[in-house]
Amino acid sequence: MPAPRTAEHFADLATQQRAARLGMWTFLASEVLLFAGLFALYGAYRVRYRDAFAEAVRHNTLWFGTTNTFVLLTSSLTVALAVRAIRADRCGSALVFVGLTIVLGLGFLGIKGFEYADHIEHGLLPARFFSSDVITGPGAIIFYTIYWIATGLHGVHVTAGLCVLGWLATRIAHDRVDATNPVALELGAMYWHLVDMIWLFLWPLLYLTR
Amino acid sequence: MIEVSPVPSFLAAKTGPRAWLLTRDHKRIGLMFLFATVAFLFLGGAFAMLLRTELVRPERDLFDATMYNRLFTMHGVVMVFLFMIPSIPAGFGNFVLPIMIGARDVAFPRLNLASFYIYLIGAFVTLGSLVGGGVDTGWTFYTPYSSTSPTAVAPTAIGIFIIGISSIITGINFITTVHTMRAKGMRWHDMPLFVWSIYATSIIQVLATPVLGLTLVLVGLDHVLGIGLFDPRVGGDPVLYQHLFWFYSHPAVYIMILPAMGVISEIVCTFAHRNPASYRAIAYSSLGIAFVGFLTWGHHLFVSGMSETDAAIFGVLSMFVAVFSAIKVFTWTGTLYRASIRLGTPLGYLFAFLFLFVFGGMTGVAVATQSLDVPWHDTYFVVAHFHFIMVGGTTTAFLAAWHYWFPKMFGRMYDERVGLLTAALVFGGFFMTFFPQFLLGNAGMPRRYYSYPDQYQALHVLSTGGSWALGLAMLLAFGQLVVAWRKGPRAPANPWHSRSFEWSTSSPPPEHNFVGPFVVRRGAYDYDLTQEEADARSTDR
Amino acid sequence: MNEIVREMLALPPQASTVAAEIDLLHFWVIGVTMFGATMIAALALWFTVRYRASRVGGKPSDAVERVQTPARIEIGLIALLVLLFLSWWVVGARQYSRLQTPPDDALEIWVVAKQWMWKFTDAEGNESESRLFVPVGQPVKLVMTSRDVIHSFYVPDFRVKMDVVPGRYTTVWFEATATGSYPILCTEYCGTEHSGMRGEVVVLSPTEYARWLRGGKAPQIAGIVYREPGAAEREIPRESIELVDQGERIAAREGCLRCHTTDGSPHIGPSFAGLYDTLVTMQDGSVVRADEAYLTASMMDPREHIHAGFPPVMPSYRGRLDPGETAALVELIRELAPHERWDTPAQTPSPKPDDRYPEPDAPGLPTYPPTRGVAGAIK
Amino acid sequence: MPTDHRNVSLTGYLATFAALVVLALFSLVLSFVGLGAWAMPIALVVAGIKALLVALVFMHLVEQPSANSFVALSALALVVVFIGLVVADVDTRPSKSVSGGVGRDSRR
Repeated sequence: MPAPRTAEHFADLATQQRAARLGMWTFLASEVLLFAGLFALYGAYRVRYRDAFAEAVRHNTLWFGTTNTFVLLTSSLTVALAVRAIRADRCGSALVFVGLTIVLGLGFLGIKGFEYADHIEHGLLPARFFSSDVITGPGAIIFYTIYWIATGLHGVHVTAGLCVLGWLATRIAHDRVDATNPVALELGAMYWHLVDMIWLFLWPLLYLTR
Repeated sequence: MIEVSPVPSFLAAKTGPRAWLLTRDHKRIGLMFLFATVAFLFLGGAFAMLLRTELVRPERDLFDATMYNRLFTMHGVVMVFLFMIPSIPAGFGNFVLPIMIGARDVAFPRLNLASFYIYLIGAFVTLGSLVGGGVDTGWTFYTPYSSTSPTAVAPTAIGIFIIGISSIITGINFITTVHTMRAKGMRWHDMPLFVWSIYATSIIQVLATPVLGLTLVLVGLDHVLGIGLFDPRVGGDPVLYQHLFWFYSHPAVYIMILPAMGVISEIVCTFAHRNPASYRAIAYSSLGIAFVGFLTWGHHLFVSGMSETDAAIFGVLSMFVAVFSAIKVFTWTGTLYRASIRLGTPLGYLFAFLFLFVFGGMTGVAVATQSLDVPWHDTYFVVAHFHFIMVGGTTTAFLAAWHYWFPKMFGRMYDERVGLLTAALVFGGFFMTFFPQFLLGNAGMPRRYYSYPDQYQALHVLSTGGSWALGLAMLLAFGQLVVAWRKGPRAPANPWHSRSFEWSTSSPPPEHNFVGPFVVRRGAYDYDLTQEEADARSTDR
Repeated sequence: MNEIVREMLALPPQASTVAAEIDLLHFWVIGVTMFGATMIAALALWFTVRYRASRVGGKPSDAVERVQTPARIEIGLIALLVLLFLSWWVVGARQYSRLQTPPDDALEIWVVAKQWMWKFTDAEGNESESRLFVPVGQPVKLVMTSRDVIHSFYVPDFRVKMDVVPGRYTTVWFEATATGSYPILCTEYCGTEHSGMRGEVVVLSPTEYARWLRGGKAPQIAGIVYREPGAAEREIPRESIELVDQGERIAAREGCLRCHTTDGSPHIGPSFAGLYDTLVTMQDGSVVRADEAYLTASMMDPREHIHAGFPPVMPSYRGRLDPGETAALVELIRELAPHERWDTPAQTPSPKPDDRYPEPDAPGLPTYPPTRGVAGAIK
Repeated sequence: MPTDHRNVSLTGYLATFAALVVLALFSLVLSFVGLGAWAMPIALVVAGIKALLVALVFMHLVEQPSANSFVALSALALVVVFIGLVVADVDTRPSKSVSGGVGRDSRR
């Protein structure tokens, strides 16, 4: 198990890991701002089309969203336990927890797929493709445009998170990531927690505020 | 006395294309960024000269409206995204910042090289849209025109999105470097002021660029798939696009000016040979600009149909951000008091910067005054204002930085007399180009006009003449540096007798900046120590 | 004094009630700006001369005593500046709110901005294009909307400006103080002929205005002559032929619109507008009438007859378009020929003022150049 | 040699997870109770608490140097400012500057 290489330009290993975590937090700040634009648009259009938005939220698939919330919360727990395991040098259980997180993530995407199919069937599509007969008017169209763009962007981030976790799983398997060098898994876990936190805000806005 | 450094310079250490293309040395990456941004400066400048030449007569001179619209759009895109934003932070910031804080390299060297290549890819994708006929929506891509324009909007949007990623990576790199890699003994108030301004710029780069990314994604989606969030036909509101766009683009103008302020702080302290009038004032006003700069974007929407109360809120916030710039100007001028000033080309550019930036900045506050913005908005007055800041401020500081750090980067000295002459020519050419545009703006000449009412022609001819002079002066300024690089005399480690830390290593510096671990027991502007004492307190042996 | 300074700053004459006030604030703010910039530069130059190294003496390597500007001077200067800027904001905000709230007795005129022209309709339904006739000395409120992209109504002499946003109404008001003709300029970039989208406000004395209202010939007023707005403007008649509608969608889907525009401006390929049934010169100099046969043939093997002056880059659509789709495309191009449209009635009447703030739905949502075939897609 | 910071105990993680699930259920129940104008602020506050829990415990923000918290806080502050000022603009516009809707019978 090779000792972690202190990059020659850092004073010591602790500084290098502190730098990695600060760099990751800065990157997560930029991801949060990426979604801030969509939240601002949601807020602005919610104020414009007050009741049309509430009507459109009532027609959204509440139970798909709710199950997805619990799926992501559980995956947050499992990835946190993975980090705890790697720090205690139990690489085997860490691998199991990371695997569990990946399965839950894929589950999230699966449920999302069914949800999208349901929306397509009801014609709740973005902008000019919107063709539902149940609810009409600009408020509904704008809501479902925001819904598709926000959940689509979030889905892209879930997929990216899964790729990172998959790569980390291989690194753990090959003993490249272990107790002496847990930072890589910590950063992957932080990214996954961010994806979960964004969904924690998307869920009330898109499903609960009826 | 020019002491020969025991370790070979970073240029001599490794040679050949691999040493440049696969380098992880922040100095080489900095130089590559500088060469790329200077190339794009001249490309954007060429577009500008074509535009000005077209405007000599009210009707058609060289080409028709569609060509003109594509040209002014590409002038905006190339200058803003390919030159202004990366030039000082990614160019001089990459080269000088690690040396200034006594580090051997930036926090994530591999990421730093990736940032350069992502920047190049973004540049080629953006310029690639020129092949497909370019884009004619203006660099602001306002919907609904950007969603219905038949030109290549989507490729340009993707290209700028990629350049934005490079900007975020540079920002993350510098924030982490300043926090974790300062030399032993260097507290935050011992760091040079240039490091503070690059740190503040990185905060803006990291927190503002993602919103531009989202805006460009929405423009791309709207143009390609017709899924528009700002499309009035489905109930969208185009003014909200402007909110999203200017939430990035106003902090972006502070990304452009803050590094220039950092360069000016360094030059004024070195050439005045004394400590800054108030170190904390300059350092904290950089952070002030970074954070308050995020609150003022609404003054771009005063006449776009926003609500009156919101306009009032943005009006008062815009006034406060101007105060931080004023603090810096007073402190620079105060630093010249009771100093021992030596003349030099960087000081020549500093005077040009002082006058033009103050004039440009104050007209900014004038344009932010709500009732004055109504007649001025989208006229040549605004064009003159932001060119006074971008060309008069940032490009002048960019040239000043080239001359100030030229001996440190290449180990050669340029000719002072020629340098001062080109500085005067750049100032003269600039003033003749853009001062008439203030008057054009007052007279009501709108922006982005291919043909204009006849009464504006005199001022346009004057401005075009000035633009040729400015173009020539720019060529002379960089030409003179190339000549000095080839044939200039060798430069000592500290030609300007500065106490700042980047001068306590050889010129050009060795590959890891210092021979041994760099230890500091003083501030960056301790001119109350003799040079020997200062060197004793900041050594790498 | 006011006139001299106004001339020096190249400001247009003050022809509206608010103009004089705004110019006063203008002189004050620009005066402080010029004074501040020159003072800072002068102070810096004087310090440089007074404290130049040769006069102060000493070698660069020896120590210089530390000089710290007392905090009270810094804070004093900053407080002065904050008060100065806030005073500008207070005056500016008050004038801005006056500009935003039209008086109640204002004469209401409806403005429709469209790619590259202005159309005015007043309460009695008198319509005029590009020339807005208003009485002097009476406040006039313009209620504006756009039919396509964002434009901006700007009259330099009145110091008023307001963007014209599609899908909603924005208002601007002014009260002219002198008769005459004042140019209207579009200041928000709106496409190819943005610089041609100009008009003029003709301010008439009350008697002249009354005569104009009665439909008398508009009196010729001395003043700046404006240029006719530019390119051919086209509109698809209301009850679009189903085939044309389909043709549009196919054109968008097949990527024809990447190279051929529908608004007359040449692009990579010739524009569809104004092409049908016209004589077209080929690269080899021969002249061909652009009828159905030519159009269909050039879709199937474009390299046969290349339109003079255009690059031979068009891909062949043989096998990708079935006859029905080709017919639809030809129908679209035929529909875009200019001769048919002039006689069709204005597609949607200008917004009639049925109540104070009619829903923009009433006049029909501002439509788009049909290149996007949007409404068709929305069932 | 495990890195310097002490480990959050297993019960710490499970307790946090339990709190998150309870809060999620709470906001679900709240959505069925018609809160009217207060629905949105309360929903956002509950979501904020959940996000704070995830950040402090799961992402170990508690034990990391203050620079990381400063970065997180400044991002959050900017999001709030951005949403606040944009919503303020749309909310305080004169009521009748309504944006046109497409309506069923949109004409071209």
